[in-house]
Amino acid sequence: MRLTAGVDVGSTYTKVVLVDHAGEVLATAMEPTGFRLAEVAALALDKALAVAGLERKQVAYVVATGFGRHQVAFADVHITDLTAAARGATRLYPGTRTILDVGGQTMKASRLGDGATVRSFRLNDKCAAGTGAFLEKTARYMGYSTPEIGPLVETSKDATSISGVCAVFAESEVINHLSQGVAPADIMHGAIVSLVGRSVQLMKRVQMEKEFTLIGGILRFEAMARVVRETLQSEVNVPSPALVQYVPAFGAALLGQRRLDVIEAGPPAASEAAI
Amino acid sequence: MAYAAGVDVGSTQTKAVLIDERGAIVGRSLVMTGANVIKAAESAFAEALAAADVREEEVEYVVGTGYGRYKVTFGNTQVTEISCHGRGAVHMFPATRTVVDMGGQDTKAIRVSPRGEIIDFCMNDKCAAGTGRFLGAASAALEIPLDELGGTALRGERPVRISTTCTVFAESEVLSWLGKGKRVENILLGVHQSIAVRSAGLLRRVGIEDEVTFTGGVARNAAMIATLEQAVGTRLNVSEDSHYMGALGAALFARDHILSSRTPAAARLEAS
Amino acid sequence: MSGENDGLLGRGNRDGARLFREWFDGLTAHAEAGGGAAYVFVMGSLGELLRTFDLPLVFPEINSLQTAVRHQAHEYLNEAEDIGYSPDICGYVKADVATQRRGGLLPMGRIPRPSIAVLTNACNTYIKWAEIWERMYHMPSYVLDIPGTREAGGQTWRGDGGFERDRSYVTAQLRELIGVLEGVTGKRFDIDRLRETMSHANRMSRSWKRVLELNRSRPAPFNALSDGTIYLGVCNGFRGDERGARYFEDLVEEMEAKRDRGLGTLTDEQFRLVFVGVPCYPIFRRFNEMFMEHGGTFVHSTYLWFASGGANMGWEYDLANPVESLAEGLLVGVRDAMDSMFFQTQALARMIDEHAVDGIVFHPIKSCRTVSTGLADNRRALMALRDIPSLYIESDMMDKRVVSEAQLKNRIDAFFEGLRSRRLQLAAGR
Amino acid sequence: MNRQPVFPEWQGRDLDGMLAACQELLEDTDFPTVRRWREAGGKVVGHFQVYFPEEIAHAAGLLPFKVRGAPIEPKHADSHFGSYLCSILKSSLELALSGRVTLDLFVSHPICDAARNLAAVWGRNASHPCQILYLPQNAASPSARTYLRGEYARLRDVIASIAGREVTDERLRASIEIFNDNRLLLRQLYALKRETPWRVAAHEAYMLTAIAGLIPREEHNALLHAVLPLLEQREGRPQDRIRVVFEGGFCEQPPFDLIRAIGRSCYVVDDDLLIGLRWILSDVPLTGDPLDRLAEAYLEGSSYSPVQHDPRKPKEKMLLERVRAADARAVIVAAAKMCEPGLEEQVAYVHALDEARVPYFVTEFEEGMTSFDQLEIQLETFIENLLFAEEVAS
Repeated sequence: MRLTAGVDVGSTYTKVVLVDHAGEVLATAMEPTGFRLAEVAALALDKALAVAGLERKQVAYVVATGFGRHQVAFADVHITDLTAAARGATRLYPGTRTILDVGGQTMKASRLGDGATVRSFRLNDKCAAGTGAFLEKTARYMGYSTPEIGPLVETSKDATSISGVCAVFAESEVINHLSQGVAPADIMHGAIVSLVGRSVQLMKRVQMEKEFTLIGGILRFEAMARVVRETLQSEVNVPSPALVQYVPAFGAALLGQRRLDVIEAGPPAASEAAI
Repeated sequence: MAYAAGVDVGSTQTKAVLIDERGAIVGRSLVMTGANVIKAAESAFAEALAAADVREEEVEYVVGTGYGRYKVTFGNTQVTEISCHGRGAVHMFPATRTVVDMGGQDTKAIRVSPRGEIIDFCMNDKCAAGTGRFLGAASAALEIPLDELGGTALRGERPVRISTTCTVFAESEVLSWLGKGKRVENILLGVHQSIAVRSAGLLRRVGIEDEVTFTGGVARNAAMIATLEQAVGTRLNVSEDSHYMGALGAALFARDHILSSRTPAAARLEAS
Repeated sequence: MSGENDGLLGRGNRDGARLFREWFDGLTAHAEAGGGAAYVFVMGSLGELLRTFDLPLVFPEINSLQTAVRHQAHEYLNEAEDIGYSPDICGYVKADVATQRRGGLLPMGRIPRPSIAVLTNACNTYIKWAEIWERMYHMPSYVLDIPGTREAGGQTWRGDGGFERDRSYVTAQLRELIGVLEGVTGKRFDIDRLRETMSHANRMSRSWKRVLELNRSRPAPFNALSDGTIYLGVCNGFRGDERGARYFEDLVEEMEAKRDRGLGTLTDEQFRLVFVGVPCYPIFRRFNEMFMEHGGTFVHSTYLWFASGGANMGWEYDLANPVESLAEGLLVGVRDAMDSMFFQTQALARMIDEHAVDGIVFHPIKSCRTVSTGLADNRRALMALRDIPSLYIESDMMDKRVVSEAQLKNRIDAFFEGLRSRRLQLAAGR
Repeated sequence: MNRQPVFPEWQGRDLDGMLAACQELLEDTDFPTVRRWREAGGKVVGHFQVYFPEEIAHAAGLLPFKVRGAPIEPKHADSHFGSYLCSILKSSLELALSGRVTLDLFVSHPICDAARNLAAVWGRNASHPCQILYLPQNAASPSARTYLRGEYARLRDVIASIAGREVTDERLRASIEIFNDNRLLLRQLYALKRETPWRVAAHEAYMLTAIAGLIPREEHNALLHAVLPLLEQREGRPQDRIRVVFEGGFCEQPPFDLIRAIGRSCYVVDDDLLIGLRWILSDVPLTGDPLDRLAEAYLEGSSYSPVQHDPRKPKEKMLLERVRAADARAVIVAAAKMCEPGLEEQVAYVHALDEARVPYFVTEFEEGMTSFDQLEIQLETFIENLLFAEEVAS
């Protein structure tokens, strides 16, 4: 069995996916990133290996991605999570043309060309109002934990408008709504609508095309995908909750397999320098 | 003896201050605002009454201020926190001409007349970047209690340069600096400086005129005082009650009303 | 509004609304018939000249602000941002881009495509804007280059060497433009018609200047922010048109009547304010209410001055030699609007004195750097010159995403709290 | 003039030493060369981006200093401006207010709506005269040249009175000759960068160019005369890197480290960085009326930028021509944050590049930015996928 690992050192969580020669997922693991990037990557890898009952020496190739990709000392190569996500998403949904990745601290939209290549992409500015942090803040402010967001929104009748200019300013809006007796569910729903509004803007900036695939931690919340569907008036692909956060790591592992093919095929490709 | 009260409903904390006719503070209280703003205002007021051992009927006039000022349902009127901080600061430090108030989600620079009237003011507009909230994020990231941040920062010598403006993301930048092996005290010093520089910018907009009084919850942070003094290049007045300044100002406006309603001459002025 | 009404009161607003409707009905009809128009701007529209070629005038600035007043701006802005225009650039441009993509469709009707764009260098965004149309329609655009004042206090006038050099540059360009217009319209230039439109413009400028002066009376007959914006629309849309001239003569009559009867825009005028900048159109009515609630009324604004392309100066053309005089009028008027940043501080100080002003409201906006960039510094200078309370609030003229009513209200309330306690102090003679 | 050089540090050093000296000077936000010039009794004309007829200042014996901001905290300047403003406007005023540079005259041209306010804002806060030079925005008009010639004459007299020295046609011609040399040398530097990009890194070429705005042109010419041959003989072999054009550096400057970061992963074979220094494309004739020749060169023989309107030079077509001439594979379409002309032009650029099927990516920068994570992700993704696209194709 030829084993490769994809290590995605994200700003909030570090995720690892192990795949075999056939590109089948053998195991996944996640750790809070914290600030010891190198250590957490190793930790997450071992965790995944433990799940699969394997050992380090069995890993033939490691591809690092995510914002901490350069810190992963044991990686054979590193690529960006946009490139990796394109690989992972097209493997899951071959028709994918546009990817929206909403994480805790980032929002990325990319449009793909043939062969899962990223044609055009946009990152949001470093502003929490355009990321999952916006939802988590709003939830925490009303006394709900992140996992409770999903169930909460499901009970919402309709969305209250939240301006979403600044995640911190949103708090005083929330106060006002709450004190006017608005249900927390509707406020949460409103926060999601405002976040989706930003997402769709970003997707438009890359001239989005169908099919749409949504990934990232925030997509664990059904409501997020539902609101995107409503806004885009279109179906969207959302990987299973088990995988939705692992798509870049998965893509990285797949690229590892591809690299091994190339290497085993003999003379290195001209592009070795970069990948 | 009649009493005047001020209730300052902020985005995170709600404070109430009770003063007597001479303007002396007889009771104060601080509660978390939380979800139910009206209730927060009521309990803050009740706690202040209890602390002063004063009955509600003895309070002749109540002024609400802060973001939730219109939620002070038992209040007689509302005054913005801008006017209240100016008024409170001048009451505490009569020579005050400039006030910098650092609160949960905004920082205010206020220029006041010798009698505490607002001459000019400005606040951070677009987002909460560079406000006190920045410290909250840093404390969460480093798992250091808020009230220990200042002390730690003061031990720093080589401050890191904080590039993030978004308060929420300060957390991850702080972490990334740790990852790059920077020392906690230098990171925290950098955080304090970045806030100080932004606040000094606001102050320059209204024009810095001595004396400068620093109000708001953050004013209890020694490193914030030090970095801000450095950034504006002048000494800052800081009161033990800095975080009650808004409520105190409100109480003083309430007291004005009580007194003016007694002297007919002033009453005519009020009407004019 | 109180007092007996003989149809005179509020006539300016009624007629203004009517003229505006007529104007847009005309544009819509012309567009449906497939006709083209001249796209022009408020700082140097050249309406006097363009009318002589029977070109309908389209003011994209006015169209865009209308989408905001009618609470539809965000749809237009989004449409433009979707195709790559940054959230940080002028909202007027973006709303127009969306309008063009919608085949000229606006809440008020449909506008014709441009046969030509005529603009000045008074605003660089005009130039980038016209470049967008050039790419869309491959039609000619003419940038009439008007040199502004070179240095604070360095304004030149007829007879000065510098002024004459600039005037001959503008005159030469006007002659070129006339040639271009003959080419575009296939019409010969008729200097007598120009004399006629210029005489209309003269009557308008004369009256507009008078209207502005009449607001010195207390209470102020009109609100510079709400009513004033209606007057501005006519001032631009009907410059060089007989109806425009008559409108402003009627307006003088109305304002004189209100002055004589002591009728103000507010029944209880507490504070007289000056507005500096461009209005907050996304919440136009509410914005003004937040001041009126405190008895505050805007007796003047810099907007009424620079957005009228210099008509406020009351400068009158010499009909004996129209082209030269038109050039001089442009140079004087556009320059006055364009480089007002050089003397705005002194101009505001004058307004304060002449209009007995209690407070100044500075409203810099995201969309317009031309007007907003210097306001903070200008305010510092004014504070050093006059002891007068001022309010500095930032928002936008188009983009409601950066307009926070709660924030604005908080600041406005604090501003009036300051004004009131200041008045109490003065009354108490302290 | 036989005065002491204000920038002697590079002399007598090897190539790396020279480049190190240049970088030190470029990154020094106290502008030591300007200070030395003044200490030697010289006067300084600060001219704001983009183009300025430096020859006129030079002919009067003044130092033309290119005011192009700096990566500094706008401590004093910030309160003189509103939000929604690019960084270079604030940091440039900061240079004056903080005393980092002292000028005898400040000249700006209304390149954008924000910049048209500079003369007024500076004027209210500086003791020296602050002027506007209205370069024609109707460049195609036959009357523009006469007008501009007149403007140059006015400027000449203003400068002459500050210099206390007459600016004769002979002196102007002598200055034009020096600037012609300088423009030739810069063209050679860019040719080197285009033909053998492995011999001169993007950030090296940038600093060698940028220094022109900080020192007398005679000194800059001497520097380039010394450096260019050494660069041409430099060892090194071509690497498998993508040839890109960087567009968007005409006014506010990207951080030096950002240019370096780009250079690490691609060859920047052409750009519009500090285009004002390279605005005039060929020698200005030494015959005839020198001011008229300068005006002619500005209007008829010049490069392009988003802030000059000239129907004969549609920017997107000019960009495509730049890409073709430099044989570039891709374009980095950058703009400074809040830079209206730059952001507006991006739309037209992107449209034209899409049609011409030239790969590109769009980004924004700020002179003071310290973290390049965002940019590196974009850059790496861009390159990774260009290479994948190759594979897919093959």
